Amino acid sequence: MMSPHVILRVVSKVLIPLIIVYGFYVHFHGEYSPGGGFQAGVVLASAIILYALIFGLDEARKVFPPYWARVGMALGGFIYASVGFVSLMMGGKFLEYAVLHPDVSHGTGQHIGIIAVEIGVLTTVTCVMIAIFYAFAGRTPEISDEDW
Amino acid sequence: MTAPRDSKAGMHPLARPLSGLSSPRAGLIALIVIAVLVVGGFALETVLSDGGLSKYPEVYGAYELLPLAAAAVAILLGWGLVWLISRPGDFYSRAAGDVTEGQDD
Amino acid sequence: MTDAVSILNGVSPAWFLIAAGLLAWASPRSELRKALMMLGPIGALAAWFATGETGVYGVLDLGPVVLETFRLDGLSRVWALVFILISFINAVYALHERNRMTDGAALIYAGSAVGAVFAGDMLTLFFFWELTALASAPLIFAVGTPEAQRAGLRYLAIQVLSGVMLLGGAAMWASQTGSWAFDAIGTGSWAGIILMLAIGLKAGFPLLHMWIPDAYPKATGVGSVVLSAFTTKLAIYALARGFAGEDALIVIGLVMAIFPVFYVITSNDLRQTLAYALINQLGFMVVAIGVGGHLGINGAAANAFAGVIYMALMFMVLGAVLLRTGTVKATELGGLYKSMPITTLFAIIGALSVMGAPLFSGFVAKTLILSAAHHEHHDLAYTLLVYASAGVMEISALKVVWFAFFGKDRGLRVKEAPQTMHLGMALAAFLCVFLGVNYPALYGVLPFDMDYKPYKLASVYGQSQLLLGTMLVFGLALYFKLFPLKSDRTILDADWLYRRFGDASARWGAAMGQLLFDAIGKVLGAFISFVRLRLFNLFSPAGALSKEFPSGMMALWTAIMLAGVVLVAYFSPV
Amino acid sequence: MTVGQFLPAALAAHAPVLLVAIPLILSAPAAALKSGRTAWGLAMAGSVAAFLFAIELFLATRGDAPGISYALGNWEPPVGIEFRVDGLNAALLLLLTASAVLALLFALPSVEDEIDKDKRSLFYSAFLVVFAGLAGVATTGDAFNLFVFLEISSIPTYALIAMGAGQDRRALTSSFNYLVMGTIGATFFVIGVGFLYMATGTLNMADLAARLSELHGNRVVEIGFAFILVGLGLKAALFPLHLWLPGAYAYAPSFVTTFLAATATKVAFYGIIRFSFDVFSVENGFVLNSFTYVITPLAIAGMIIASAQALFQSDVRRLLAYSSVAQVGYMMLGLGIGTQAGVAAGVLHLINHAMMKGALFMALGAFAISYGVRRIENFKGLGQALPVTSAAFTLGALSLIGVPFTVGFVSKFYLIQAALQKGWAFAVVAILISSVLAVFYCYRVLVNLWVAPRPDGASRSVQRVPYMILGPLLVLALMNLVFGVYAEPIVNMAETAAAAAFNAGVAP
Repeated sequence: MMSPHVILRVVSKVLIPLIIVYGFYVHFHGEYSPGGGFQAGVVLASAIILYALIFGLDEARKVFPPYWARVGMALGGFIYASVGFVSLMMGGKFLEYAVLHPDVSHGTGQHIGIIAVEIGVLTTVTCVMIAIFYAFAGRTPEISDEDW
Repeated sequence: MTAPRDSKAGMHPLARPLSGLSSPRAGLIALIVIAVLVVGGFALETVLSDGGLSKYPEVYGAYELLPLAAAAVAILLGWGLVWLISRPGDFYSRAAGDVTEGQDD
Repeated sequence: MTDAVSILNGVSPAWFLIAAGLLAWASPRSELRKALMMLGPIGALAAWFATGETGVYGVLDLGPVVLETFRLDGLSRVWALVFILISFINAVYALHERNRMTDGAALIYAGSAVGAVFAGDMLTLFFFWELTALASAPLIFAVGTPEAQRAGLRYLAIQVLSGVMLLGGAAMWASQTGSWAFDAIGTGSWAGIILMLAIGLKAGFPLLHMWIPDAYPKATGVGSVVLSAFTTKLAIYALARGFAGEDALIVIGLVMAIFPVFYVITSNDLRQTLAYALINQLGFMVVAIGVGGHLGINGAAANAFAGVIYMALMFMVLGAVLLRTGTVKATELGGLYKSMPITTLFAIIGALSVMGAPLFSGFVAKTLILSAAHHEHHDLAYTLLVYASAGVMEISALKVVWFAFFGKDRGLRVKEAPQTMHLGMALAAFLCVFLGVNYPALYGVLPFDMDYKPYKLASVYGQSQLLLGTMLVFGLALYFKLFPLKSDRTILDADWLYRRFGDASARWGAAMGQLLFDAIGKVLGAFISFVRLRLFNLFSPAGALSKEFPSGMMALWTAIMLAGVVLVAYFSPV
Repeated sequence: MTVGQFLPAALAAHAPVLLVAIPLILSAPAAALKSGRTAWGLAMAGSVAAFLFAIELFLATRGDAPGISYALGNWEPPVGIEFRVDGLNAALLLLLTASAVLALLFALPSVEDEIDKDKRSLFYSAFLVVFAGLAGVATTGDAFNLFVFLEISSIPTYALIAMGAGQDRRALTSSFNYLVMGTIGATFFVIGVGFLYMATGTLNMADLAARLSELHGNRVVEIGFAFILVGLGLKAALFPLHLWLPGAYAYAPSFVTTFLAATATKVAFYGIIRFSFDVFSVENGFVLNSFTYVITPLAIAGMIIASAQALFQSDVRRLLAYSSVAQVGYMMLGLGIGTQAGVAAGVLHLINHAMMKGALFMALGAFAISYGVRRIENFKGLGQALPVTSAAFTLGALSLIGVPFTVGFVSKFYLIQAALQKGWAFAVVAILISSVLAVFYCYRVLVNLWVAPRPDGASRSVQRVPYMILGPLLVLALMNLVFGVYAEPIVNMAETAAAAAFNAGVAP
């Protein structure tokens, strides 16, 4: 099924890569300025959601299968917790980022740790947003559109 | 004999010799015997009261008359009681039941 | 004492009975169960004999409390002995029955009664006290009718309530005195009063007695035999232990001895008649305990001992009648002597014991109490007891014998009771006569030594007059058809209080509570919906969220509780 | 950590955090898996690991040993988030993890019976998150972090309850109700924490305790306390804030009910103890008065009213759910007494209640698997058909009543003692009344189970009770008996816990 809104399709095709790039921009700023995994995750998810709105849910599901969302949700949490375990294994305490890199004076370990953790957050938030969207959008309406 | 015709049928062998016991006459005879015993005993005690028959002299009233009075009063009061507090046999079961099966709320 | 037996020295007889009961529950074959039912009491009896020395055995240290599970002394020996004896007799009597539930229950019931008697502290007592309740209930439930189910539940409720009160009282007592030991308590404290009420509930104190005539007639034929034997006598033991010489007990006992007279006369169910007679017997014992002293306690013990046996005999007789005819209603029975002459003989022996005819066990036991009352100069009590024994005991006994076995022949031609039942009844009947004739045997096991001769001319003579006089009145009443007996009537008793009034008021209370709850909810709900109405215009369709209950109610309660805490906190001192 | 170190030191040093983190991280692969059995394996692994850590922690905090503090990310408290374990929460953690392990054994057959195939791995994943969240609540020493963990545990709980919809659609509304109310509770809690932060400027519990002891007559603190108490009270199903509980317990999958009944309200209850007696202190008039004049009457009302409500239920799970509300009343009464003995009795009952309700709900699960029955009248004659399960149920019920030689008796005994020490005879009366009611509602079930004959034409057993259920069920049932006779370990546990709560367990 092809949507008749040509302008929308063209514009969104231009916008979606930008949104994704902006999402990553927000994400990598999260470490020292407003931003971070939460916000970036929502932005990233909005790219997929926009795609789904314009090209239809089925197309979107081909681009980003629902199963990915489920795995991604889990993966994000896993990444987050893994950072904690990695720092444990490197001799620190749970989630002690300082041990992740020997350069303590510049706090390199802290940077690495935060970014790694934020990646986990990003993954989860993105996938959760998409999963929620799929769940709502995939629901068969109780009243069909014709009956309104 | 006014007893039912089949009164002997089905009786336990040991009870056969006693089959007359249920006739009204036997009851009357027993009653008379008991009455004689009671009256006789009362008379005997009155005559021999100094002979140590009276059990507890300091207890009021005639000891041997107590049961008569007590039982008679009790039985007669029983009528009042029946009138007062007896109810049809299904009195309790007519109520909604003692254990309420609760509804699932 | 042989060596084989002396191993058992210090082992509580209760465990034999309880173990046998548990095994009986577990064993699928009825032969095995019957054997267990005989072996349990025999083992218990052996243990009873083996432990010759009085003292405390079976001490269980549980940390905060020390449990004395086997305290053997003069008082506990008597009760334990008669409990063991009757459980054996019951085992013989019940040989014909095939019911796993009641077989095991009867044994455990007996065992827990023995255990309770031997309990040296109140926690052990409580444990066995509740166990008697739980183990005896199946004897009523086993009948299987809905009516029996309900009666069983009521019975259980009362019994458990008694146990709970006992525990509560014991806890208070322990916190006051620092000891859980079960010795003389007295009514000097609230704890004592609660304990007495707890015991009184099982002993059938006036107004607390209603479960006895309610439950006993509804048990199985065999069940009512054991029911009549243990629970109430156990309570008498507890009273004798804790409240000997308590004056209030004399009054209570007298009421118990006298008021059943009307019920004995009017009740149509013969087992109910016996249940009321039982209350009267208990009244005698309670009076004896209230009188106190060696003679009084001995009198209570002797009465309990003899009473267990002859009441059990009477219930056995009616159990046999119930088995063969299917009913024990006075108005449906009559002339049974023709088909059950042997049972009739036992019934007469039992009745003579109940009446207290000389040469029967009732006589040697009852004269002790009368003597005690007389000796302690409770003249009014004495007179009333004489009255009660005329009015209640004798009428009940006469009534059972007359209406079931003589009286109007209803043409019931049934088989004589099974041989095993006869054997059980014969054992009990033998004891009734044996203890009556050979009274030193009975007096020998009593708690206190005494030199008492029951067979004095005056006593025998007086008692005979009492008997004959009552018989005369009974006969006259029958002859002139003055006996107030009606078929198919329910005689109200104090159980009306909870079966009708209590039930109704509970329903009423529940309904009112619901109304109140609803009313509060409505008033508050009205306020909320007022606010919501305003909000509704802003946030339309409420949809799924509009369901107010229980979330809304809950939010409300949360707010109320918050307000409560805040208020309390606000007015609290810093 | 001188006492009883049985894990390697490298692991033991991180026990508090690993206890929470391992189930949490395992939940991720569990969710991604397709096979329910593998997910179950992960859940089991996580629970067993947590159980081992809990034992370690418990041994390490026995007696007079000081609490263990763990600075997350090596940010020192009070700035950083601190995990802190002392006698109070070590006992709770042990209970929680042991319940999880036992319940999980039961889960495998039960979940296969009740949950759709494609949802099982998500189910176990959600369970792991709940478990980690509850463990986190019990471990954390930071007030705000406690809120976070509370929500972590709550949100998957709603999902778990809703999964009962396959059996009974009412699970959905129950879950939704719980969601609404649980959120209210959590919100109240976080508002309270906010007030405390406003007054003290710290979120670390130990630090809060220290600063609060200097703030007298501060109204903000009092309001904060009120909010926290009500919020946690709601989570703990304190009467009358229990309305979410019966539905949630009755319609959730059997396993969820078993696990939640043994743990969820307990953790909230722990929160109340922690905040009321440790962060605040009963020396504060408003704390003591709140307990005396608000909590105690509500506890007593709950004990009696909820028991009475249980009496009239025809669904056995609902019956037990109401009974749980009543039991929460007992625990709260222990707190309401406000003495160390009272708190010990409350904690004791908390532990014991987990044992009895665990056994009872598990037995119900077994009945449900074999016969698919839940209503009382369907229990007729099941005692003959399933003797072992019925016997376990009976043990649990006897314990619930408080028959001597069961744990139920032990805790009621201590509760009565504590009440008498305080001179509260009315509390004793209430306990006894509630016990009598318990006798009634238990007996209603037991009579049907054992005495009533199996009706003709009743459904035949669908399947035998699997050993996976019988095993943990018997363990739980026998624990009721064993600890009823040999009560010392659990009594010690409770007394240590109460001592920790009273003697400033979190204070540095």
